[in-house]
Amino acid sequence: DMLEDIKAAGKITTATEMHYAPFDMLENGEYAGFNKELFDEVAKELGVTAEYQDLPWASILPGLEVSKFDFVNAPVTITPERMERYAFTLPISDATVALVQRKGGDLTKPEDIKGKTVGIQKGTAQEKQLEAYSDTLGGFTIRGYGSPDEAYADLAAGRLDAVAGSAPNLAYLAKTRPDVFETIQPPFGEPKYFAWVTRKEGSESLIEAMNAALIKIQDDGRLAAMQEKWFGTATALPKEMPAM
Amino acid sequence: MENVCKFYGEFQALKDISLVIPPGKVTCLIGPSGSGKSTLLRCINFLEEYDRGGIWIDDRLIGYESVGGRRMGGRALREMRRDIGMVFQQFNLWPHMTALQNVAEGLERVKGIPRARAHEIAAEALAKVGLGDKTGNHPSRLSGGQQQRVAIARAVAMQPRIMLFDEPTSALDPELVGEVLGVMKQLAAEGMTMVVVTHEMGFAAHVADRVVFMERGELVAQGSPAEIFQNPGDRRLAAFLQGYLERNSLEL
Amino acid sequence: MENVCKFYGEFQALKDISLVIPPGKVTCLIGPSGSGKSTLLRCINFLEEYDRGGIWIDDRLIGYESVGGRRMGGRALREMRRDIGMVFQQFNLWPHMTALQNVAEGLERVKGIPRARAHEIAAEALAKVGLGDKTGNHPSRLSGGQQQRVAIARAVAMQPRIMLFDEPTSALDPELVGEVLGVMKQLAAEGMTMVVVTHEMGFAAHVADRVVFMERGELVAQGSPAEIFQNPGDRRLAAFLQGYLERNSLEL
Amino acid sequence: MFSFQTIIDNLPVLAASARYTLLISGAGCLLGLIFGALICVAAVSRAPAARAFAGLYVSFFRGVPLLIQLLLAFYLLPLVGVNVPALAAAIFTVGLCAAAYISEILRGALNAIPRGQAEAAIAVGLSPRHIWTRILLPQALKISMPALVNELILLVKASSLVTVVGIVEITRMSQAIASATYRPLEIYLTAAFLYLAINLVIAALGRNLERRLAW
Amino acid sequence: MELDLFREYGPALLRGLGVTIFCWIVGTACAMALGFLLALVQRGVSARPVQWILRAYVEFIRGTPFLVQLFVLYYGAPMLGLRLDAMPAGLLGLTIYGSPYFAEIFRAGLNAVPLGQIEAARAMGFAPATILRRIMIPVMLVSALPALVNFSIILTKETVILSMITVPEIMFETQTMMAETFAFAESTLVLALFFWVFVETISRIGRRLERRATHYLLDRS
Ligand SMILES: Nc1ncnc2c1ncn2[C@@H]1O[C@H](COP(=O)(O)OP(=O)(O)OP(=O)(O)O)[C@@H](O)[C@H]1O
Ligand SMILES: Nc1ncnc2c1ncn2[C@@H]1O[C@H](COP(=O)(O)OP(=O)(O)OP(=O)(O)O)[C@@H](O)[C@H]1O
Ligand SMILES: [Mg+2]
Ligand SMILES: [Mg+2]
Repeated sequence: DMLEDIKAAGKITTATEMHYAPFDMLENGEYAGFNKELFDEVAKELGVTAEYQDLPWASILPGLEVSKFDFVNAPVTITPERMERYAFTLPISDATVALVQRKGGDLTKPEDIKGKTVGIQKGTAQEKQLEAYSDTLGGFTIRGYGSPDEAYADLAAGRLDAVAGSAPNLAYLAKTRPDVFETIQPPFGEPKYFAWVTRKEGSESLIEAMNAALIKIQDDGRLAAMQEKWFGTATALPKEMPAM
Repeated sequence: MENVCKFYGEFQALKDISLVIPPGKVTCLIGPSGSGKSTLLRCINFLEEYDRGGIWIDDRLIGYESVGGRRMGGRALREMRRDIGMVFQQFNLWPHMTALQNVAEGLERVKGIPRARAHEIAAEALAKVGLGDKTGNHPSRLSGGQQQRVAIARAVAMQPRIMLFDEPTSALDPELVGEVLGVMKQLAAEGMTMVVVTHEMGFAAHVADRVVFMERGELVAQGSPAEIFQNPGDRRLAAFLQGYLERNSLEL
Repeated sequence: MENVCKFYGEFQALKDISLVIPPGKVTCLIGPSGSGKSTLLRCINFLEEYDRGGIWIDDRLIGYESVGGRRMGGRALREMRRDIGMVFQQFNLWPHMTALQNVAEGLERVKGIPRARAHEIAAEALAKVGLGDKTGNHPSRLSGGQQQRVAIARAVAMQPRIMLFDEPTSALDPELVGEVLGVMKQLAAEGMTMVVVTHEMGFAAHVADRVVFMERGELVAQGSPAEIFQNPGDRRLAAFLQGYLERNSLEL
Repeated sequence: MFSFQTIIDNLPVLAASARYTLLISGAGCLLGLIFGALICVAAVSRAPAARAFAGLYVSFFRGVPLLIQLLLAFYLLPLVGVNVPALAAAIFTVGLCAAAYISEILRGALNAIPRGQAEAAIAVGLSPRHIWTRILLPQALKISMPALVNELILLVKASSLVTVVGIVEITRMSQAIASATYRPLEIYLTAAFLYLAINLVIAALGRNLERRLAW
Repeated sequence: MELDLFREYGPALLRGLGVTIFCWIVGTACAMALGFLLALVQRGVSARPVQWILRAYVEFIRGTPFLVQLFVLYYGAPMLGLRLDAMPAGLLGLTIYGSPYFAEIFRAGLNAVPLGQIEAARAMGFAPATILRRIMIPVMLVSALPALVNFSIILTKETVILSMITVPEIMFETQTMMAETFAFAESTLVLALFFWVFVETISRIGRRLERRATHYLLDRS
C-alpha cells in the first residue's frame, strides 16, 4: 500500500515538468510555483516531506509506471480517458479554456476568433474544448504545438491571432509580459479542472488521505491565499470528483 | 627554350636553362635526384609556372602572353596543352574509369569527339600499345606496366606534337620496364617528338637522339648518346655515370 | 627447408621448394616478377602459412607443431619470430613514432627491456647504420634511403638469428640505393645470416655467398655467384640475365 | 523588445547547468572512444561471432534514436530488475551510442592504414594487443581526427536529450527559464552561445591535437 | 498494447512518417548541395576574408544546437521581418544546419583526391568544371561516402526537432497520440521501430552505393 510505504519512508517523491508557469517553474534555478506550495502543504498534512524532480512530459508517465517516483504533481486536466489509466486526486485548480492575444489586438470577446487562427498545446483537454467551440462558433483555424511556450512565441511572432489555454496559465502570462500579451475575458466552454495523478494499484488510501488534506487546506483559507498570490484571484474548487 | 629560371621561394630549381628540342627526335634528360629534371618538364606544359625566360613550341610562347608578360587565359592554356602529351611516373590513371574510358575521356571532353568515335580511337590506341584485350579493365586490375601503357595511349590518342615522359618506368618492377620501354621505342621510331626524364641509361643510350645531363638546376652537358656516354668530358657527368655502372655490373 | 608448397586458392605459388640457408652467409633470391620470391620469404617468418612441407631454423619447425600438424599458438609464434628479422620493400616504418621509437618499440614490448636501456640500444643500432644524428626524426622527415636504414636497424636491434630482406632497395630512387646496400654489405661482413630478395644484380654478384634463381614457383638454379652469373647453365636463367644486361648496358 | 537584462539575470543559472552538459558529454566521449575502439577491433576481427556482434551493436545504437535509448535504459531496465541512477544511465547510454558512430569512423580510418604497418609489427613479434594499441589505433585516431571532432561536437549537443532521465543541463534549463520569463529568444540565444563556446574549445583542441599528431 | 490505438491514430502516424521522410530527403539533399558549394568555395577561393567568413559560418552553425537555430529562424526572424511558414522554415533550417558538416566531409574528400590525377587531366587540357565533374567527384566519393551516410543518418534524427515548429512529422504525431491517450509504451515503440527501419534502409543503400563507387578498387590487395 502506497500510503504506508510513504509514511514509512517519511517522504513522498514526485515528478513534474518544471516549465508550466505559474504552476511549476524555476526561479533562479529553484523550483517554485503554485503547485509546489500546495503540494508542500499536502505533504505536511500527511506528515512527510516532498521531493521534487524535473522530468520532460515524455518521461513522466513511464517513470510513474516503473515506480521511479510516487506521484505526478504536474497539473493534469481530468478527462474520462485518463481516469481509466490513472488515479486522480481532487481538483487542485481551475483549467477552463481561455484566450490570450497580442497586446492591442482587435479581439474583444471570445466569439471574435471566428475565422482567425488560434494556437493550442496539442493533445490537451483544452484542445478538445477548443475544437468543440469552433464547431459551435462556425469555424476557425486551430494549430497544435508541442508546448504552450512555442504557441506564445508564435503569437508574438504574428503567425497566430490568439492562443488558447487554461485560464490560470494565461492570466500569469499576461501578468508577466503585459507589454506583449493580454487576455480576452471571459473563459468559455465547460468547466475543467487540473489534478495530480498516480498509479492505480495500491493508491486508494493515499488518494483518500490527499483528498482529505486538500479539503482541509481549502477550508482553512490557505488555498485562497495561494491562489491570490499566483493567479491574482481566488476561486472555490469542487470538494468531490466533478462529473465528466 | 631560353634562359628559363624557376624559383621555389628562395630556392632556385632551374638556373638559366637554354635548350632546343629537335622535332621528331628523342631527347633524354638525365641527372641525379633533385637536379630539376621534373621541374623542367613540368614547365614545358606549364604545370609549374616558370619565373624568367621563355619556352616556345613552334614559335608559340607557352603560358605567358609575352616574355615576362601576363599569364595566358585558361582557354588559351588548355588549347596549348592539347599539343603536349604527358606521361607521369605514377601513371595517374583515373581509377574509376576503365582503360578505354581513360583514353576516350580526353577525346570526348577536350576535343569534343562523339562518344562512339572516341571509343573507336581509344580502342585503336590501346591496341597499338598491346592492350587490345584489356580495354574493359579498371586500372586496379592492370599490372604497373600495363597501367603505364594505358597512360601512354591516353596521351598519344590526343595526337600531341610533343610527348613528355617523367621517369615513366621508375615506379615499375624491373620486369615490367621492358613493356613500357618497348612502346616508347616504337613511338620514337614513328618520329614522335619526345622528351624523356629517365634513370634507364640503357634506354637513353640506345634510343635517344640527344642526351641532356642536369645537376643542381643547371644544364651541365648535352650531346649525342655517344658523346655523353663514351666520352663524358665533364667531371660531374663522369662521376654520375661511374656510380651507375658500379651498381649494375655483374663482374666479380 | 623441405618440399615447401604454398597455394593461393587453386594457384600454386611455391612448388616443392627445398633449400638450405647456410648460417652466417648471404643468400640472394633472384627471378622474374611473380616467381614466388616474396612468398617464400614470407613463409619463412610465417606471415604466409605454407601448406605442405616444413621450414626449420636450427631444428625448430616454423609455424606448426609438427609437419602437417596444428598451427603454433600465438605466443610460440611470436617467440619464434623474435629470431627472424624482416625488412620490407615499403620500409613499413610506423609513421607516428620517431626513428628511435621505431627501433626501441620491439625491444620494450617484445623483449621487455626497460625503456631507458631500450633507447640506448636503439640509439646504438641507429648509429651503426649511420643515422646517429637522426634519432629524433619521424619517418616523414627522412629520405627513402634513411627510412630503409631505420627499418634495418629496427630488425637488427632485436638480434635475430636470420635477417630477411624483400627487395629492400626497389622502392628507392637510384641515388639512395647505395646507402642501403652499404649497410647490408656491412651486416654481411659481420657474419649475419641473410636472405635477400633483390633485383640489384650488382649486389647479388658482389655480396652473396649463394644465389638462388626462381621461376614460376620453382627453384630453377642455385649456386655461387660465379656459377650463376658467369656460367648460367639453365636456359631460363640465361634468358633472364640476358634481358637484365641489355636494359642496363651503355654500349651503343 | 529584446531584453539584455533577461540574459544577464539568467546567465549564472544557465552557466551552472552547463556542468552537466560538460560532465555527460565529457564522460560519454571517453566511454565512446574506449568502446568505439573495442567495437572497431571486433568489427574487423577474424572471428565471425565478434563481427556479428559489432554489426548488431552498430545497427542498434545507430538505428534507434538516442532519446529512445535513454528511455529504454531508464524505464525498461527497472522492469527487468536493474535500477540505474539517472546520471549513470545517461552517461552510459550517451557513451555507448557515441561508440557506434566512433567505431565506424575508426573502421574507415583503418582502411587507410597500409597493410604493411601491421605486418611489420607482426614480424617484430608484437602481440595483438600491442599491435592495436601501439601501432594501429594511434594512426587511426590521427587520420580520423576531423571526423571525430565532428562527432564530439554532435555529442555535446546530443547530451541535451538526457533531460528525459531528469537531468537539467543547458537545454532543459533554458526551456525552463524561457517558460518562466516568456522570453525564449533571449534565453535560447544565450544557450546557443554556451554551446558554441564549448564546441569552439573542442574544435580548437582537435586542431591542436591534429597539428601535434602531424608526423 | 492496444491495437485500437492504431486504428484511431494510424492514419495520422502514417502521414507523419511521410512528412518525416519528405523532410529528410529534401533537407539532406539541399544541405549536401550547400555543403558541397561551401567546400568548393573554400578550396577555390583563397582570399583571406572569404576563408574567414566560411570558417566562421562552419564553426558557428556546427557549434550551436539545431533546436536553437530552428527556434531563432522560426520565432525570432519575424522580429526582423522574415516570416516563413513551418515547412519552408523547417527545410531551410535543416539545410543550414547540415551544410557545415557536409562541407567538412566534402573538403576532406576533395583533399584526398590524388593531385596527380588532377594534374593528368590538367595536362591534357581539361576545363576545370570537367575535371571536377568527371574526375574529382567520382574519386572523392570513395573516401567520403561512409561519412556522408553517417551524417545523413544523424540528420534523420534531427528531423524530429521540426515538431517544435509544428511541422506534422512523426514525432509531432506520436506526441499527439501520447498526450491524448497517455499511451507511452506504444508511442515509443512506434518511434523506435520506424527509425530503426528507416536508418537500416539508409545504411543498406549507403553500403550498396559504397560498393558501387568502389567496385573498381575491391579485388586487389
Ligand atoms: N613544390 C616544391 N617546393 C619547393 N621545392 C621544390 C618543389 N618541387 C621540387 N622542389 C625542389 O626542386 C629541386 C628539383 O626538383 P625536381 O623534382 O625537378 O628534381 P628531379 O631532378 O626531378 O629529381 P628526381 O630524379 O628525384 O625526380 C629539388 O631540390 C626539390 O627539392
Ligand atoms: N594474396 C595472394 N592471393 C593470390 N595470389 C597471390 C597472392 N600473393 C601473391 N600471389 C601470386 O603468387 C605469385 C608469387 O607472388 P610473389 O609476390 O611471391 O612474387 P615475387 O617473386 O615476389 O614477385 P615480385 O618480384 O613482383 O615481387 C604471383 O603470381 C602472385 O600473383
Ligand atoms: Mg623527378
Ligand atoms: Mg615480391
